[in-house]
Amino acid sequence: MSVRDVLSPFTAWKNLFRDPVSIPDPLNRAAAPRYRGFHQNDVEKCIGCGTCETICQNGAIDMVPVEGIETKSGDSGLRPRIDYGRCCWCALCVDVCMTKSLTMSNAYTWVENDPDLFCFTPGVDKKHWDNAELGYHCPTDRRITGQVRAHMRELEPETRIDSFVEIVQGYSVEEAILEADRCVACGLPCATAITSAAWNCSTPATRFPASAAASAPTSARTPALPATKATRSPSAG
Amino acid sequence: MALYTPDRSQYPAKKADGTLDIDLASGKYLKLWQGPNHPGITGNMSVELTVCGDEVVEGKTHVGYLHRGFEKLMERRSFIQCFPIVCRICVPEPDFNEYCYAAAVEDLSGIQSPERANWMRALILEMGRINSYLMYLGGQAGALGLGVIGQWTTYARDLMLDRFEEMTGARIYHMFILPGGVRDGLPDGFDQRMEETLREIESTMKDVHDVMFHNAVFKKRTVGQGVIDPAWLDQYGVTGPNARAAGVAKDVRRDQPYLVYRELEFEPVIGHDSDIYTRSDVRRRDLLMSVDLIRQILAKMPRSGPLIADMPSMLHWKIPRGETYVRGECSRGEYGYYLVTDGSGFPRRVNVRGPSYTHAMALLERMIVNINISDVAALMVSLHTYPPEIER
Amino acid sequence: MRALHIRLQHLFPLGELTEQRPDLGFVTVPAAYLRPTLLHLRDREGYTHLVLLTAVDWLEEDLFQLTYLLSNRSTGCDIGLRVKFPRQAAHMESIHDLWPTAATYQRELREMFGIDFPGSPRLHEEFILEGWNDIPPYRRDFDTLKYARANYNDRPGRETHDPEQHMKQQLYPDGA
Amino acid sequence: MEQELKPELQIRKVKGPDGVEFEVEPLRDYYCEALPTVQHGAYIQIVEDFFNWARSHSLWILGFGTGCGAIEMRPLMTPRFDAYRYGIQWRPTPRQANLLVISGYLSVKTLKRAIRAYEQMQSPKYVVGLGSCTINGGMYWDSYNTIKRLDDYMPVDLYIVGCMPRPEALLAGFEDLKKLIRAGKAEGANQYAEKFDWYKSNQKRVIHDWDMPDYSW
Repeated sequence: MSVRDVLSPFTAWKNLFRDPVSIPDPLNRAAAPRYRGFHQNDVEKCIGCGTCETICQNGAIDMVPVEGIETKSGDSGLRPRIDYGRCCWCALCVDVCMTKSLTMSNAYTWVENDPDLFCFTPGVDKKHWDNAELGYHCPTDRRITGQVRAHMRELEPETRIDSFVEIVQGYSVEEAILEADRCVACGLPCATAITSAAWNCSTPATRFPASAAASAPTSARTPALPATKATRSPSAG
Repeated sequence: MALYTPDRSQYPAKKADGTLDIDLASGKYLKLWQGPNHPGITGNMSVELTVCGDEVVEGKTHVGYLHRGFEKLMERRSFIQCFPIVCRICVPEPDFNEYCYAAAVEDLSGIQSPERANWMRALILEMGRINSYLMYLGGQAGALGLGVIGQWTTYARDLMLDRFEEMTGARIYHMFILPGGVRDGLPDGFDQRMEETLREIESTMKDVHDVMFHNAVFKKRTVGQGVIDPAWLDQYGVTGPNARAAGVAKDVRRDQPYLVYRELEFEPVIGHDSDIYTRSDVRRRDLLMSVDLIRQILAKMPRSGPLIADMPSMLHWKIPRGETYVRGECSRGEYGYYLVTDGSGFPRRVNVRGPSYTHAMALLERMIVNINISDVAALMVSLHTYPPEIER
Repeated sequence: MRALHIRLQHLFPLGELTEQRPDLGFVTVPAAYLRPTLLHLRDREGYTHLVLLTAVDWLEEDLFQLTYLLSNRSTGCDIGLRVKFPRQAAHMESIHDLWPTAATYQRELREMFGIDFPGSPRLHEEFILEGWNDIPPYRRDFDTLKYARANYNDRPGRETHDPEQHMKQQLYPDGA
Repeated sequence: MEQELKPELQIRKVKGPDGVEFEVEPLRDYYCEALPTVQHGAYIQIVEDFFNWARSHSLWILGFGTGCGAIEMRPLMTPRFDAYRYGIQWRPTPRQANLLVISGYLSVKTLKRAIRAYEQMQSPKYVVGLGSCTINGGMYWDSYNTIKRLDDYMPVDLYIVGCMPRPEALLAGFEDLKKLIRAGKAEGANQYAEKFDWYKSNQKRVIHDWDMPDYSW
């Protein structure tokens, strides 16, 4: 121990002459532009496919019918309702959103004394952060549900012109699995196309049993951990 | 080097089964609970002390106040659904969970994360390390009554959290390292703001060096106190700065380089006296090394290229049967994930190997014997343990 | 890793080596040979660091698997020893005298899987759980959701609709 | 399932310093058994309003980090966000605190300690639930070891949503709590006294190892 050890702690006093580091008005401080805050939903763009509900590991999302939105071909008429008593702001629902209608604003303050008020349907229940410019949006070049559409080979026009060979060459088994892998098993097309219901999202597994184990989707809505539906546990034995 | 020589004069005799013969009714011993709600405890945990006078004769760590059963919860979530919950395992430094989980999944599924993503990951991990060390320095000084250090380091940490926020979109739980890559690139002007933050942290560390490490009180209470015998390293699985302060250069970044650490220049920081002071000093120097590493990473990092590998659809992603162990060097030591898959879309078993697990249980119980009650807090903080990661 | 496996195979009846990475392998060891193998690895081969000790529940095969992961710092290699034994009255030899820290792992395994390690210190004290009254929670046959539903209340007011069913009902109410 | 009490909590005979033997029943002897009662406000409204105004400006938080959210308390205590300028400070012991912040999930083991801490606090006392986990289980909604709804076990005056809420959101929450207190609406402690049996039965339903007195103020 030296004289320095006794004296140097007093250098802390130099901070007396420093500008304060406190944020003058923390209550109105904006979050970063990418901040994952409260949800927004463009109800016009949303088709109610329920993929956000499927991927939510917290069972925070319910699909509920909304007044003024009709069920029509390509739109189930349901819209996601989010329970903020469950949400963890991981933004997987935003990443997985098929139409990119679900986004997150960078608003972050919501205080209530009634815990039942934290269930809301973004885009339908009006909130002060609706139409916020900043916030988290899924980058356009990243998808977590399958890659781009597998290209189906066709014959070149030069070959087509003098032959009767089938122009569209079809998929190989691997390509077909990749293509089937893009299905999110939302059930929307299957519900309207009643006649082809047998040819629905569960077909790849039955058509290609040999390679089905690799990555083909099993029947509809598999990985969901539904909050209120009958639940299945992978540990069921 | 000062070696641990226990003074057993006050120590109670051992019974036949190896436990201590402590007769509480005799009035010679007193049971004292430190925690879970106690200012001198590192988090929500407690230590049951048996004291004789003001000397501790036996200490038992009690954990479980933060147990959420992650390893069970992950067994019923698909691989992508596990990704948001793993970071909750360790609150002050969550990124290692994300990295180790992602790396374990990639290892078993044969996916290679792109080069740019690896640099981003290394950047995040080093930023998280700085956060964790800043938190530690405040706690270590606070445990000895130097409150001002905590005020400074928390401010510096908060600046780093701002950088995290603009990069990842969250302050504490970043949920940024997806299996296969990372979520996004750097925002515009990040380098410059990062450089300002690093400068601020360096100037804070200079003050901390003057006020904490050259403080007569701090030196008096920490030099020669709480020594880890190098022979205990293997017995108790001691890793990280606790081992490096004992003169053993255990550093996963050097021993088994992961991500981009092969391309970075650094030397593991070691100390030799293995007491509380040396451990604090090793962490302080390690923090400054991380500052340097961040500068290197930002200089060498590719600015374009893919951020995430080509992945199968996460909604029905299955991984073939296998098992693996992936480790990284977090601010407290070796952090690792042991992942077993069975060919389904869900992990069969995940085991998180956090360094706090061994440090706070077996090692602390061994070291706490024969020290003064007032030094318990300093000793516990000096092992740098985070309770949520012990019990998961 | 291969060379080590060959050296070990001369001494102990080991299973096949699963080489996950060049520096990480897993090998199955009969329960009776676990201790000599661990001792050999620790004292002769330099695998002095017990990284972790954990269990995997193979419910379908009615087996527990214990994984002892050892690390050799000088070569940077890890080897995992797998020991499988039946789930009924599961017990295993304690290794707390080889690595004192193993006692903590064994306490956790006792509580979370119900595997007994006779002789391990403080094995029967409560570790993480307090007042637990069900089967050990990390076993595969323990359903955490069912337990949570039975013991804790969810907030009411949640209901969801399956988009496919909802569409069918709305568009074809008569089941066309 | 009945759990046996720990040896130090069982009824036992002790020999005093004067040589007289007497019986000690730890769970009865050490604590006051008087149950909480509803505290009525001052008779004159303006006096009560003045009290409430004063109360709202001295929120003393118990520094008990029960879960993740506690990590955002540290920035609040330090100069950057500086909650002290809003009349908020942290105290190490429940006796000096009047605001219990449940920072996120509560495991059953912590719930037991949190109840002890809450009961030892002086009235009027307030509880703030922080983060999703206190509202409906949050991301631990299927965990076997965490409670899902905090309001089953203790009266909650305010919820701040987020996982975890930012320090700014916490400050906004505390400002809202002040408004509630000034309006005389933060009546959690009285609610606890009124529905004491209901709260106790809920608590005992999840805490199987109940080795504490029913009320320990």
